[in-house]
Amino acid sequence: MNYVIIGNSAAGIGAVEGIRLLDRDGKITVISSEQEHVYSRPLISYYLSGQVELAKLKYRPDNFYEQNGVEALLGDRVLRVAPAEKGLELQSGQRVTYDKLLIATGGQPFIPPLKGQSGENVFSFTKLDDARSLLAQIKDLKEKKIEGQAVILGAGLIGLKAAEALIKAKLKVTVVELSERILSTILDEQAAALLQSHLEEHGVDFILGDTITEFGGNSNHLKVNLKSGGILDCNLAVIAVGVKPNIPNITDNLIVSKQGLLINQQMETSQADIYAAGDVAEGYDMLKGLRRVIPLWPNAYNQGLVAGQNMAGGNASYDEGFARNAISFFGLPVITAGIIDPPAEDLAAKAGYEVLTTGCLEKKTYKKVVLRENRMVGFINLNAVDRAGILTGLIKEKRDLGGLKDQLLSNDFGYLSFAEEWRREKLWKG
Amino acid sequence: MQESRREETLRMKRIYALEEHCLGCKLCEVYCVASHSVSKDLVKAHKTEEITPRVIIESSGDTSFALQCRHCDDAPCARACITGAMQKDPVTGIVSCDSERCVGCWTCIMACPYGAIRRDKYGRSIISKCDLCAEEGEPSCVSHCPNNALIYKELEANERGVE
Amino acid sequence: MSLTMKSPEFLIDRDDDRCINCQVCERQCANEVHYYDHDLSKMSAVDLNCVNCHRCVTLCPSKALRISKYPLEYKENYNWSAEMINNIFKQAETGGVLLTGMGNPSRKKIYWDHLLLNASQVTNPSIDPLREPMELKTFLGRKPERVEFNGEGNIVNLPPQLELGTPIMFSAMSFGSISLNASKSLARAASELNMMYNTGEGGLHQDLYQYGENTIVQVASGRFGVHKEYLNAGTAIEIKIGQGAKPGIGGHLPGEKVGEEVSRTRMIPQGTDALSPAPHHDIYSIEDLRQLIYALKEATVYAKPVSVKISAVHNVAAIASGIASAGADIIAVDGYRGGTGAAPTMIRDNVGIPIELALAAVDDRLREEGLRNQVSLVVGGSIRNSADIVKAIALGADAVYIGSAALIAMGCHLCQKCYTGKCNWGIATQRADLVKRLNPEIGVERLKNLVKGWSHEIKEMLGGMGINAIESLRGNRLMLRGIDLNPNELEILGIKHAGE
Amino acid sequence: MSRRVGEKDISGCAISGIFNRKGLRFSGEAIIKSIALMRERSNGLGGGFAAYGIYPQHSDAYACHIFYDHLKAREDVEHFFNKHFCITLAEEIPTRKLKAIGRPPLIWRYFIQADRQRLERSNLTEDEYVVQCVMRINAQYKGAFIASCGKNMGVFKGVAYPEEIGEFFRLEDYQAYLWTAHGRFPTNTPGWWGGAHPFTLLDWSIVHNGEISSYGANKRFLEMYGYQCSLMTDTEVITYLFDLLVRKKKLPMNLVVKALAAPLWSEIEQMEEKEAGQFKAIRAIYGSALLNGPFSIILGHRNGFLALNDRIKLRPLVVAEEQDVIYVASEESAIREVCPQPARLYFPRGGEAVIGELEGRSQ
Repeated sequence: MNYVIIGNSAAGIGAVEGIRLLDRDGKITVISSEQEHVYSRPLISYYLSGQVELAKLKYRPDNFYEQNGVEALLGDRVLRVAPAEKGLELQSGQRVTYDKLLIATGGQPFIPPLKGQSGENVFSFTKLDDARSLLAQIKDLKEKKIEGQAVILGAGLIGLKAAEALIKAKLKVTVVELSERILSTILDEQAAALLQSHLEEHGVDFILGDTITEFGGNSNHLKVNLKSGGILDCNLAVIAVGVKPNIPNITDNLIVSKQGLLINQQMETSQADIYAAGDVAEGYDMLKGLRRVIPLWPNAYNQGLVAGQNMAGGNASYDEGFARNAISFFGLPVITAGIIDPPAEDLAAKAGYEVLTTGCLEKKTYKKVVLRENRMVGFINLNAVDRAGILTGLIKEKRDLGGLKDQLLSNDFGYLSFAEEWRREKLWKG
Repeated sequence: MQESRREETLRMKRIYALEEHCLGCKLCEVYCVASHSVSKDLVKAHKTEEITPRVIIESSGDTSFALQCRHCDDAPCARACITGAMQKDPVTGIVSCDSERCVGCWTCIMACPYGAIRRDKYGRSIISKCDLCAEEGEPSCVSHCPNNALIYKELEANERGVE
Repeated sequence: MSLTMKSPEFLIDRDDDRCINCQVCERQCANEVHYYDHDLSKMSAVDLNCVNCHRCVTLCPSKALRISKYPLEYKENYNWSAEMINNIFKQAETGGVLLTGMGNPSRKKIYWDHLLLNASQVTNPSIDPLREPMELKTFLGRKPERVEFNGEGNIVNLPPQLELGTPIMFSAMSFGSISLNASKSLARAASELNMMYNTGEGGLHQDLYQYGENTIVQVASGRFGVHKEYLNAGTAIEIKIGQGAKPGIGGHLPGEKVGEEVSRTRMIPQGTDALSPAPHHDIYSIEDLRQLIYALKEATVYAKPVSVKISAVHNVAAIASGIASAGADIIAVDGYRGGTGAAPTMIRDNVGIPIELALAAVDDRLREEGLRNQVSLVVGGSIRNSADIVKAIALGADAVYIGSAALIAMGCHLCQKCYTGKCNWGIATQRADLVKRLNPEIGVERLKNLVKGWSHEIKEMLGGMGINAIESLRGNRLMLRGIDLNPNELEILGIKHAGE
Repeated sequence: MSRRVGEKDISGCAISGIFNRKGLRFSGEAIIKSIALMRERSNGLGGGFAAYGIYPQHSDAYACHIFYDHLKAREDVEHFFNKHFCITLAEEIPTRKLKAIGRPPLIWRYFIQADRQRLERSNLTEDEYVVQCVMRINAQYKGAFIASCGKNMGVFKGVAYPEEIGEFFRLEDYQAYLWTAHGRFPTNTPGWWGGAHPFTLLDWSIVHNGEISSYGANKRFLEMYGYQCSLMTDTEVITYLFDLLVRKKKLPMNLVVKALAAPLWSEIEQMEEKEAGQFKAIRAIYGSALLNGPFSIILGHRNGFLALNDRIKLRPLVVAEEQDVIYVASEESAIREVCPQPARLYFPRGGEAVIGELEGRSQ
């Protein structure tokens, strides 16, 4: 069997490992436009802040390709897929054939159309090269003994991780966010406020409900024009308003839905023998009951793993997709998952949602669970993340938690809160 | 997640807690620390080293039990791990975390349905979890439980889900 | 009364260099001796509460604890010992009866320790139990004077017998006085060892019916838990007249120990005191005993031997002879050092006689009356090791009951506080959190090890004497010699002095 | 006749027996020859013989062989006899003067029958009446010892090597169908005439080699049934055990043997149910009769003999057969000395009884 995987990140690696669960011998070719060995994209902020050295960005050991019998074509790009011939045409001119093909090209930063954004010191922050460029710029500033200032557009995960890293790199940071709160997709108002003040304590400035309209100035001295009319001076800017699927324009025969490549729960695309996984694909969100791109690392790996197994003749499926995030800023950890704020209209319609919260401002803790028809559909654990995975597990398990509501937020919540039989069933799995 | 794998569930010994015998004395925790210390000396381990126990004791009223990593077949922690520090050994089945590579992102904590992974107690950005005392033959918590409330064995099919 | 003269009995000595503040001691002490002092950030202790049960010492992972006698001296006085004085303080404060648990600890002669065993030299060979068969099988029950055969040659007149793999039984300890886990341990160990345990006057918990073949069910003055299924559940029935630790008085299980399970098993309301009267109110005389013996035999269609247990008192020989004539198949005699879950201290320490003397006297009397081979004789009341057993059998016993030794095997440290219900070892308690501390698996294992070890030692001693079946030791007092015993004692024991 | 009272007798021994199952009688020469060969198993402190069929002309009377230390003792016993028995004949047993035999006691024999009136009043069988009288004399009459009291049999024993005893008693002059002999090696008694073996009760006689570790248990068991073990010898308790179980408890001989030399429990477990049940009951009921420790014995009685080893065969015992004669001895050489080429020679297993019975009669 001849497997070809386009993409060298979580989904691609998941697929390699999935294939190898079932097929130790088939040929695997990984093609990536990046030059890098397998590295972890989420770690670039740690790299940027100096918490992690370059060598430790590796997601798998140096001998990963050899051990898994992978031929890695790095720094190359697929120009064209010809499904009829099962062949690929690469930028380098090489032609590659496949029996099974996985598209795991991931996401790419979404860059809103801004004037002047092509300027030198306006960065994205999704790839190692982005971090390298930023580091070079910071180094440059330091050499010039300039106290650097940065503006970040977007208070999402990437934006805020970039903010933290830049603060740690001794820059002044201002984050501009269109929404009225930070991390609006994964935090509710209270949690966002708590986290925001924590970030502010560490030196991050926020401008909410605003956005950038234009970059001006020169490469060393950017002038950032805000929609509200203000102007911010800075030495560099990071655009982090989101990512979108990196759908390669390589074949016509794939169905692209509103966001990504449409796949089923077996990670099959509309085209025979072509699979897709990870941030490029539109999988199933079990909580929302619809297909959508869930651009998260664990999701990508798991989809890749399933795709790999199926490419190797297995019969795996993945239908446990939902949003989940673990992240910390300046030592304040947050774990959230699922639906953290039921849509107002659903609440109003009394659609079976129930929200429980607890917290302590002084201790900067906040806990929230969202139930739908007595089943866990989401939670926020801010600065109280221990054993949060039990809640994640409960989301997957879809069990009726009617009798447990009063304990879900307790610090002691654990397996003793479960009925004995349930507990045994889970702990004595073998 | 439904999976198809070449092998059946990996056969391995795991630690099981017998709640009816657990006293909640927490000696498992004490010995876990000693066994993961550099000095391997119980007193020094507690007085001079900073070691987070790998075992979690749940207790409420007269009921208690010790919980360690279940070393799940699908190891959601390893699949979620963003650094590759968390790995399930395909041969031994042991899920372990390389603290050199761990950055303390807590994604594994988010993923572990048993809540069996702990943040380092002493503020380091690493996690701490049961490694079955892989070098010692029998996990230290099991061998030191004064009431045989922890057993280390490979379950027979008919024992699954029952005590 | 705000003034108390109570002083600690024990002193807790904690080595702070070793203590790791793990608080295991605190969690394990039902007497609330240890606590973590948050101000000082270290462990501390309330000495007054300590009963010296060693639970903390045993479990302390860094061995940081030592317990010693509290160094509080009274003015030297041989007559008024500290114990006497403290007892008076206690009673002056409470007006109550002094209570205690386990056996008589007082400094009186222990006759076992004045008996020495024989061994073969030259004229006959000793036998090596590791190479040669060595038989400990023992039968308890009535033996006919003459066997009778039917036409097919089968013996027709052998009454029911208890068959023991080793001449040891676990003595009566009720569920209530001990925990269900302790009862389970005894029952399972008995069944795995092919021996017997005794329910005591606590009825038979449902979980224990499965061990019926190894169970002696007791009928005592309170008749707790006695019903037809109960009587038929065991292989023998024992009528308890007396107990070595408290001859002449009844029993008292306080209401707080009568939880749901105890209540159901004893058939008494939850939370009520279980009071066993001093006498059986249907036995005021020997002929009444005979009626009860036969009533029980009728109820069990003569399929089970009936034992009668008495405490060793002054005229024990005559009483035993009467019991044999009254139809008992087994006579159990409990010596004055026998254990108890609760007894008035004055009774325990001052009433009854040593089992060694009682045994010798009873065996002699039964032989004089030609009854000895008809009934079996079991003794208990502080059998401390296998040599005590060998000596007991040589003096004339068929088998022994062990109680305290079994409890010690399961973890009892003889703190003598059984009556408080706060046994830190999970034995003499009904508190769920404490009961848990005795994992029956471990209890069974430890009991089995003890009985196996002792049985092996008995075999070694038998082999040394050139004997390979336990019955050849029974009453074989030539195998005994006395040491430090006066002629009167030697005569009662029916043995010669060492050197004779 | 010195006697150390109250201390258990311990001795090593030689035993031998010759039996003609047709009842043909033969002189004592052969048995003397046989026991003499095992001289080194004795030390001159005791030897003796039991002979069956020697008094056919008095076969209805109990033949009492008695040792007297002095005349007073004889007077006392004869006084007792006159009161309780009818004496058919009283005479001194003929002996030969020998250097090896120092100072022999007075040795008499009496052929007696119970006084009818006294017997009736006693409500006892004549056997039991005789036993009680004999025990009384042996226990209470100083200077007198009844060595045997069976019908048509007698015991000849004393302090010397057995062949010397044989010569002393002129055994070549007696004709018996069963002879047993004993040579003694006591470790703790100086030897007295009464304490020599065989030991008898009525017509039971025992020669025995060994030391019974269960002696104390056996003795106290017997005492419960009225036996007085005054001699402190194993032989005495073995004799009484046979008497108790065979004569009083009426157990068949095969089960008596299984009480005294019981099969191991491990062996019983292998047996078929009925047999196992029997043996289990025998062991449960008569455990106190189990003879524990090393022994080999020859039990003589009017109808033959029984030879038995302890159950794990800690002492030697050899059996040979040649035509109608059965030989039993501690050593093979003691048999070959008198029967060089027996038709069959074997070593019985521990606890396996060898039974010789007069033809047409069984116990």
